[in-house]
Amino acid sequence: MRKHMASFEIDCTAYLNADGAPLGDLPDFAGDTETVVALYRAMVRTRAFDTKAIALQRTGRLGTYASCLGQEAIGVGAASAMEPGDVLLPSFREHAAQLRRGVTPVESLLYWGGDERGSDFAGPRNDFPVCIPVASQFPHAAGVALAMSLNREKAVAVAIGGDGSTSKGEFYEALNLVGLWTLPAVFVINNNQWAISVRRREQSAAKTLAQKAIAAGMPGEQADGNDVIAVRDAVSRALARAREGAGGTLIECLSYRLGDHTTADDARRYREDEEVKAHWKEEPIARLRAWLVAEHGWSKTDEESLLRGAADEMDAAAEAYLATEPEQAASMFDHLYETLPGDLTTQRAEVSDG
Amino acid sequence: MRKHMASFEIDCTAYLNADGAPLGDLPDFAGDTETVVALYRAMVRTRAFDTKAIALQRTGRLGTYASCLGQEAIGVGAASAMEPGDVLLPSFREHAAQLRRGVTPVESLLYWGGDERGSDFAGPRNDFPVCIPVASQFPHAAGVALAMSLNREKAVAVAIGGDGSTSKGEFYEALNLVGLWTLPAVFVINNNQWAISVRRREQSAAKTLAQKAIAAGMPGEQADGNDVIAVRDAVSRALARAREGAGGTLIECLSYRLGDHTTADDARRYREDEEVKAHWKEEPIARLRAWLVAEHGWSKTDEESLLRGAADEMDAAAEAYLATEPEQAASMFDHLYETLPGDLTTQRAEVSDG
Amino acid sequence: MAELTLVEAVRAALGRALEEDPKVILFGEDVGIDGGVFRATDGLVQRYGFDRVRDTPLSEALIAGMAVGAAAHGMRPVAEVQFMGFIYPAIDQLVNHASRLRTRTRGRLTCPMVLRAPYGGGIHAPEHHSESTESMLAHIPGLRVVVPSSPARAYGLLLAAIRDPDPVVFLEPKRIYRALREDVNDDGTALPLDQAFLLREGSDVTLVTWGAMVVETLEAASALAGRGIQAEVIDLATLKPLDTATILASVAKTGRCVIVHEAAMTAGLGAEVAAQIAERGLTSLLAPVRRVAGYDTVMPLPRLEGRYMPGAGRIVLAVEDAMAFA
Amino acid sequence: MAELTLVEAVRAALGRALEEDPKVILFGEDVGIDGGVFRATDGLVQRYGFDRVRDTPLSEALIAGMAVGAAAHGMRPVAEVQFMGFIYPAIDQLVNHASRLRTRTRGRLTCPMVLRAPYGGGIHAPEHHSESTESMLAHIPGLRVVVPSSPARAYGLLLAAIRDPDPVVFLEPKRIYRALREDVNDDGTALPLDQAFLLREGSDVTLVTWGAMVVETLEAASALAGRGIQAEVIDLATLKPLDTATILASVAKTGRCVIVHEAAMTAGLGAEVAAQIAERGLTSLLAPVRRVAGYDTVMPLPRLEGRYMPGAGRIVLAVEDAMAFA
Ligand SMILES: Cc1ncc(C[n+]2csc(CCOP(=O)(O)OP(=O)(O)O)c2C)c(N)n1
Ligand SMILES: Cc1ncc(C[n+]2csc(CCOP(=O)(O)OP(=O)(O)O)c2C)c(N)n1
Ligand SMILES: [Mg+2]
Ligand SMILES: [Mg+2]
Repeated sequence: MRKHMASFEIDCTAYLNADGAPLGDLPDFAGDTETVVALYRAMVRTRAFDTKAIALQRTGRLGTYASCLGQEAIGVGAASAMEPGDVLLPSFREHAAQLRRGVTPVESLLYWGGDERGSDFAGPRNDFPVCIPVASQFPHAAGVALAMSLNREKAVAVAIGGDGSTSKGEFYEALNLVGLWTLPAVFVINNNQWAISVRRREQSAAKTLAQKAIAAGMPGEQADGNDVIAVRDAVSRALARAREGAGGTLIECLSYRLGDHTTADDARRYREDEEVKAHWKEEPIARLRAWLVAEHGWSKTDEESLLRGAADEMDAAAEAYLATEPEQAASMFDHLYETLPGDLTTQRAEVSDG
Repeated sequence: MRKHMASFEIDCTAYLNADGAPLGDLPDFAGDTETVVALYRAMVRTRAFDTKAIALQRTGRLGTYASCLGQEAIGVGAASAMEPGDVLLPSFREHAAQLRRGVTPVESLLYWGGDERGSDFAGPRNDFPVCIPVASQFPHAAGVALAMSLNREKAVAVAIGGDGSTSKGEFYEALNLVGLWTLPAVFVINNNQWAISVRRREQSAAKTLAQKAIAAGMPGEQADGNDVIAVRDAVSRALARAREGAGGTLIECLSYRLGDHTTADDARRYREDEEVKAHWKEEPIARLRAWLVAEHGWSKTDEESLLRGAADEMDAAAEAYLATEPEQAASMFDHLYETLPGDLTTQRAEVSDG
Repeated sequence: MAELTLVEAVRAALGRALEEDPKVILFGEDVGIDGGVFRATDGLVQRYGFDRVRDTPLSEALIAGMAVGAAAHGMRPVAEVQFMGFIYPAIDQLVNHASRLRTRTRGRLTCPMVLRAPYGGGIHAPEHHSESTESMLAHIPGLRVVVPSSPARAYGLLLAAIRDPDPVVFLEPKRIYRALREDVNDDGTALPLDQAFLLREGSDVTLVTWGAMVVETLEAASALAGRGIQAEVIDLATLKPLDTATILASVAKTGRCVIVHEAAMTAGLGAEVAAQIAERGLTSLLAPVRRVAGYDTVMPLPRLEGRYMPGAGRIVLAVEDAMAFA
Repeated sequence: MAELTLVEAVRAALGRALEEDPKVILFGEDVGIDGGVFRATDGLVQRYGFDRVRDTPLSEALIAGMAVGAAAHGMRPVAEVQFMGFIYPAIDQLVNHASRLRTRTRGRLTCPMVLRAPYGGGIHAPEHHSESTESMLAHIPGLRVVVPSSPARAYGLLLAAIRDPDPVVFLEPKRIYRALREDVNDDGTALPLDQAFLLREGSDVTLVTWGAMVVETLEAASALAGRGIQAEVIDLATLKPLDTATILASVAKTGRCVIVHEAAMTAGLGAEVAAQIAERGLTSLLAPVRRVAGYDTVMPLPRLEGRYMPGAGRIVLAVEDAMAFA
């Protein structure tokens, strides 16, 4: 005899189609020009940063860099839904979210330029630095959320990882805990369809990545990751639930990695230009612009001044970054422990001399 | 706009209620007296082994031992559905499955008595030894299944773990791969409701553990783990699917740990005797016996001779185990590498002398 | 003042830390109602509640990673891994995060966490329950690795570890959890980290050890005294960073050194001690340095475990060897 | 005979192994169509198909554990971890399973697997991409740890590792993946494991090293020759088990030893080499053993990386120190 025990559903939130036309009713905030223009500005600013970073790398003035081209809506949508007291735990690709949270372009360039001071950002002091070991930020988010809940902070830990990160054990372990302890943590997946050369469908047979939340007994949903309104809406709802004490959410944002994996990668080795070209039709900035033009009176002048402003900002940031002197070599010992233990002072002296 | 993307269902297989009364139609094999009596014999034999092992431990003649009291139907049901060419990857509690596969009681006692030769069993030569680090057998099962499929073996890797093991990253990572590569692997979860002192409901907010398969995009189902007919049926179906090349299955078997976690544990520290007593009413052996008496003419004489036979077998096994001389101390070097590297021969000589 | 066993001292320190600092939280497998499989946390959930003493799911990588997150966000997590044999999934978080969060952020975020784990062999435990792989952790810059060897040192060092602003792996020698009692004053006094303890003075040979092997080493020292050999016994206590000054000073005095540890010899921490002497104490050496250590083989199951563990006899032989050297 | 770089030699060995033994399979992240992020597997999926050259999901613990399972069931898996910085989740499977499956089953099941990973610094890579933690693995009984230092040695040692009946961690010094070319005869000839290579003979001082540091060490040896100091250079190649005989024989001849490695000094493998000398070669020593190694701090990001990496200059200084000792 087979008894039915449980059923589960997975939904996807989407508001604008690829042409920027509404698919139905929009959330309230979409009526507020200032809010939506701010979202647009943040995406454009991110892209300007990205362009500058790649240019710097190509000319040997920045280290390996992971572009977020085409995925700006995810970071911007998520970060714009967050409060300053929330904590962001980003993967290496979430410049959009970091910039929106207040990390400056100079700080970010410093980091990608190989200077630890880039992670000592002045802005969101409790945010985590970029996380390189895939999925290792999810347990941190669980820990931050635990601290928040013990401190009755009414704040939320928001971790962002890639589609590939959902294959790592730590992702599941952390998700399971968030579900179990109803912790205020939101896990956002930037499903850009690729983990370096491995396609999303070669990563898991799961039809959606959102359904991985079912394993943890917690809510999981998809959002159109090329639609910043959808991302912001889904993340806002999840944050509100978490702030109420109702626990975490997994949000899979569907997007596409329009660029190489990093500047060290050559994506033409493993995917056709045709495929990339097709996805350019879905990218988040043009889509929102079309809608802003149609619904919020966004003008050509607005656009031009925004683009110019963003480019100027990034030029200035690049200059400031390039003008930053490297730290003293001895600095490699200065934050190892709060107080440097005896024997290491000898090594520190050696590196200073060397 | 919220679009519906996917739905999932979880079922539970059960045939006999706690009193041994059928809940509906039974699978075909249940009509065959020889088959079902063999299942019963295997469960009783396991319990006799368990009793003997605990007695040996209590009198200082065996190491720490993990009893499978009350969970005999899971190992017996799973192993009886397997072919000799399949590979079992058991956790430390699955004596029922190991004995049914042909590991001898002497070999098992040797292992639990602290002698590596116990894992060099004569029977199922490709089966894995007992796995102590929780969940670490699941990746092995994926690897064995990969080898089987590359070799076109038409065989299946069957890993058994506990409810606690479903919280470990490796469980999910392996499950995800089995789903992705449609590998011939079946993961059986002995959900005995406890991971030492941690209750099933403190392990995960997931309503069922079977639903963790949804994260891997593969079938997951529950079976009544106190009903050997249900376990065998569910595992048989999964094995048939896997052998056809249709991939793996996660099967959560619902049971209860009637004993302490191990002989080193005292479960009264964390659970009430009342709770345990209530679960004795559901245990698998009395249930099958009631049904065998009602449907297959199982008699008191049959029962007595079975019990006597099993007890005699375990007495003899214990004697043989106790009579086994320990290995030479130098044996600790003899299987470290195929050929002992130079420097270690000195250490080997030292331990021989010592 | 109370006579406590080592595990009781651990419990006293945990209770004291919970009492004195509301930021201290405990979590791990079975640390709640069960009080830990060795009872190190017995009674604490009853006293401090489920918020502060929590059973986690069975997930070691998570336990370590969650500790990093909670520590960075202002807590003082004291996490438990049930046995060192199950610490490996947590190593990624120790190497890639805990040990370097301060460095990575130039001090903006820090990681004042403690990861406790019972370790070591000799108690006839099942497979994977007896290893000593502390040297793997002692290699990691930015970590502290601390091992107590007596109830009083367990109490004082654990308090110090919890109060330390940086991550500490605290390895508890389970073989001596209940082996002896010692007066422990539960007054909140910590012992210094990063310093070795001189357990016995002597002029003929320096014995360097830590953890449970302190017992056999002191036993050997007594036996040697009976034969007129005065052994100085150093308990390293903090394995990372290493207190090389104490070691070198002693070897400068005695001219001989025997290092004793349970862990496999090759690339064990004894190698670092020997290397320090070979580099910085060579001229005082009157005899080759000797290591008495676990063999470079897999720790055998209980039946042969006794033949694996270094005992006082092997220490005495090594010292006699060193004394006989000319 | 072809002039190959080290990474090309790795690829040639992998191709040869796939060709000669149908049981050999390759898997890891991006090893398929992308050919590995360093192109070590470039072209292999095209030649040997998806069955034998597989991209895995992003799961290092699984990669290692699956290799154990496949190896035990008769295959010869050669798994890749993309960078050593991501090997830590795989360590549990290495310590608790791969290294001891043979011992645990008294030879019934074995584990002929290879786990490859690029390692080491000096290429201005992002965080976590530059570390050298080989000594953590060299501590584990039952494992082999092998590091090539030239194209020919990469070819011969990797073939040997794949054919070896026991588990091998094969660490590839990525800094010299393309640094130099060497004639490599792709004729399937393996080089011996468990043996160090004498790269340069000399009578004044023994330089012990491995991996990419062989370059700086040879450079230092040349510079020293110019000053009349004849350095003998030993490439350990197999770090576990260690070929102590070759080291001790050389030190017996030269009386001086400088050990060079990139990894952090404390509890690095250099400590084991120094310890072996302090134990078994003491009487031949004319000067203290010296280690030129990475500092005991977190490997800095690219801007300061150059100040972290030991260079030929530091080696020369250490040797001059050793020569000056009296
Ligand atoms: C644990 C770990 N393994 C491997 C890598 C190397 N690596 C860097 S990014 C990446 C792919 C990540 O894919 P995904 O999670 O989808 O993120 P994306 O790069 O697409 O943003 C890999 C394999 C890593 N950083 N961490
Ligand atoms: C990775 C790991 N962590 C911790 C332990 C210690 N331990 C042994 S059994 C156990 C609980 C296992 O629970 P479950 O998976 O439900 O299996 P059961 O014991 O109930 O059969 C724990 C925590 C272990 N063996 N392995
Ligand atoms: Mg991706
Ligand atoms: Mg259980």
